Amino acid sequence: MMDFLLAQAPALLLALPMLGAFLTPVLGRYSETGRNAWVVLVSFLTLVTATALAWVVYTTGTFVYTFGAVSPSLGIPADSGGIPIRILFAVDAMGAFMALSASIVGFAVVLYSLSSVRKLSGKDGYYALLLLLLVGIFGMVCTGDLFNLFVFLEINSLAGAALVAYRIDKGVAVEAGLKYAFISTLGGLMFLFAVGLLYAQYDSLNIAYIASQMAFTFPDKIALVLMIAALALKAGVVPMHFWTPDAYSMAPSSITAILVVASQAGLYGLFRVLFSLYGVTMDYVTVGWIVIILGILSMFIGVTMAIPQKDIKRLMAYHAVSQTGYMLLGVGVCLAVLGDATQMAAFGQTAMEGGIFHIINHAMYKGLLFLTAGAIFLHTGTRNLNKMGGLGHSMKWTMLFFIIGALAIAGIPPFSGFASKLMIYESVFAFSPILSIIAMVVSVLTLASFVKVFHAVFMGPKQPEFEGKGEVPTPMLAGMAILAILTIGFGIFPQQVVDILITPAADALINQGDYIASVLGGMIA
Amino acid sequence: MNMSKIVRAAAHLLFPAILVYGFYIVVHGHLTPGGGFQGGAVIATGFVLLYVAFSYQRLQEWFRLDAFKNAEALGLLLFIVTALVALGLGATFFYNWMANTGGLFGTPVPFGPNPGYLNTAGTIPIMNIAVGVEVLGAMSVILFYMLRGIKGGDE
Amino acid sequence: MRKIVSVVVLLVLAVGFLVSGNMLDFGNPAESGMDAYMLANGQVQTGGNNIVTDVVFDYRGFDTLGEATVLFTAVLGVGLVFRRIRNKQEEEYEYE
Amino acid sequence: MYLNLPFIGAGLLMLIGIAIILMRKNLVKMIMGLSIVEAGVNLFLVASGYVDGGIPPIFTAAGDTVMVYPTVQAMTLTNIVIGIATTALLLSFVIIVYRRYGTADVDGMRRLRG
Repeated sequence: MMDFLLAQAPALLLALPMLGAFLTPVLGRYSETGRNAWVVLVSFLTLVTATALAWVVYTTGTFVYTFGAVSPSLGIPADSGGIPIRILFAVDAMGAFMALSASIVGFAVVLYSLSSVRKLSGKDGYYALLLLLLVGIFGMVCTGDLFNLFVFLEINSLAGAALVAYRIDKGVAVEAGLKYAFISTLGGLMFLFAVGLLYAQYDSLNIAYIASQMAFTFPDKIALVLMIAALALKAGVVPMHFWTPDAYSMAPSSITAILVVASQAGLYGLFRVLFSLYGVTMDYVTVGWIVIILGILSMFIGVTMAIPQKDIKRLMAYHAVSQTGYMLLGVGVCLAVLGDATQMAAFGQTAMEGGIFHIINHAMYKGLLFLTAGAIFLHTGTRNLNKMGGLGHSMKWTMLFFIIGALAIAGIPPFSGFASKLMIYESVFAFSPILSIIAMVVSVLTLASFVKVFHAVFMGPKQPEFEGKGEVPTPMLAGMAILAILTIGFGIFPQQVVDILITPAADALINQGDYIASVLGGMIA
Repeated sequence: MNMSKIVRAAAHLLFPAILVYGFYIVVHGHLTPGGGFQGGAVIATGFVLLYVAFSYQRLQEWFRLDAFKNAEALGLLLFIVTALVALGLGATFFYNWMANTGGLFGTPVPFGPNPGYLNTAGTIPIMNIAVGVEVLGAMSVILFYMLRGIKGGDE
Repeated sequence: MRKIVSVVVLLVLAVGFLVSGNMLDFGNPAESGMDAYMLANGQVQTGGNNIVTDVVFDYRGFDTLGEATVLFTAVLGVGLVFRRIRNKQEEEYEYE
Repeated sequence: MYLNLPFIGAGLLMLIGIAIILMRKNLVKMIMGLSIVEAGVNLFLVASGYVDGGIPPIFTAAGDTVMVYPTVQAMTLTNIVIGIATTALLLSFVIIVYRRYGTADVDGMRRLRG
């Protein structure tokens, strides 16, 4: 049984949540608790499969899984002359790393929403769409096929939009869902046009094969620009970040936590296109600088828009945009020096590792912050900072989790945010000092705005109208506890986490040759 | 406003024809142009025809919404189970474990033009039927929900 | 102001789409062997005469499962948006 | 002998669709624009797989001649179904927004600050 799970891990990683999502509405019609138990079971099994997949990938290198072949590794049929025919998953260290973080946050969100959604209607649809959102993220993260990436991008957008529009009674959430679905679909269509351009030139949809044949003609440049635009839009990078504040603030808080991971899957898609599909064949210096500029813009505009916000979740949404800027900065610096071995060894590698480490850190502490915001919303019924106060007396645990999240996002030493930000500061400083200084200023502004939020929400006298309700129920605390423990754990042992998880992931992205060799079985045409 | 007698009689006559034509497209998906999605969409137009010819209330009397939801869930489950069976047999997800095995839908097909025999193409006809039922259910559920949304139904 | 931005965006996209579209050669697409392999072996391996259905359900069957999931997501979304809220208790929270 | 007209046509369709999205204020018209962009992408996909003088790749009672590429048609089929799904979801949102705000105009419902 165990080796069956390990041999078929990528297929099970997708099939389990899909099967769970298809059965949830059917079970929901008969018994409420049966459906809840089913969803928790499915999300736990997905977590187990994701860890098994990560274990296999980290021990034996890239896992190539072909759908429909007689045996998983038969990516290239013998008589096809070195051309991948079927869809194949090329799960390397980076993909497994993202799948692992997505499944952890997914499991925490399922536990959290057991009680945060209990009194609301339409729970069948809610849980099925949550599982489908997970399917979208896993698909985008593991696939080695461009059209497959588009299909899972669509599942991601539709499931996310439907969940953002969950609270239909006020109409504002539906408008946010409409804006999110509209922009994501337009981005998806542009991505598909780029895939069409690449298909017309190379007659293949496999990332590794196209990368081995890439001649970077003019249509390829257009395809690159369109892909960067579509995937940056999905990740909420500044010029196209209009949907992020609305979608994150109007969605139920448990959904916002998983939406952060969904937009990071978009960011992962961007890195996969930049490093594995194009890599050194494009002039990586200019593209690297474009990514750096996008990162700086995201950082700066995200924080400056966050300071004046009154709504706690909209403030955190803008911080999510600014934190995405950090990841882009780290990876952009590495991209800018991709071909230059000496600079890469000096700071490119650490910049990349800092950027990737920041992805999982951000998923953890931003998810934690949104879950605490949800707990506060459940307790007070409002998200307006001016109407809250003195919650510290009655919500001890939520206050503790909020402190952990706020200090982590501001990059205070004992927490995970500091570890990845330090790596980014060091390497970016060696690249060009001004960028690093901007990054530090933004980090200080982040701390300032979160101190303001902490003061507005938890300090001050006990408010009379929040008298009755005590602490939030235990499943919500369990969800938050999972993320808090990981945030602290990654903060205390950063070096071990970097060596085990992050360095192989960074290597997997950086050397494109290994990726192509592992998929095409060394037969580079 | 409701349609005249002629339109309703025509609808009564046309609906079975649409059903037969739709299932023809679904079942012959691997032989002639068409397949699960196209056939399912054709059958869904049959329900739209009934809605146009008769009123929304009459449509609700004839078909329960749950029936379409069950059809959709059944189609999807048949589709993913057919693919998962390949995992059980030791091959990979979506392996065509029924092709060229001589059993149901298993007759091997030589290369080149042939008049097209129904009993071929392994799991493809099963998946065609599964997707046909799923698309039929999905389109009708969307139709029912949007009609309920527009008409304010019994909110 | 909004008009100028949209005209500029349209012009940039026009150059991108039309010039890159025109550089491709309609009628003889690239020849990497993937499609030729499917045309040659589609019937023998999968047994179906209609190669497009072979591709849709066997060679790239996983895409079709993803796509059926997209349709299922849309149905769930529509069902969620048009559900009837039974208990009024959900209503009394406040959006600033 | 077609001088790349299908690709030019697909590009123009996409431009018209995006122009409608940028210029129009009414939500339903914007969703129509999105469908036009989707039609343009579909035309581009199908056209990119065409082989001169090729027939549809179906061997039932077919001659032994050149055949068109099948993969692209599978992609177009998938994109059409995804188009149905997104359009259905977007229109459902517009119905709810129209019922709550009484208008389907983008400016009329600027309650969500940018």
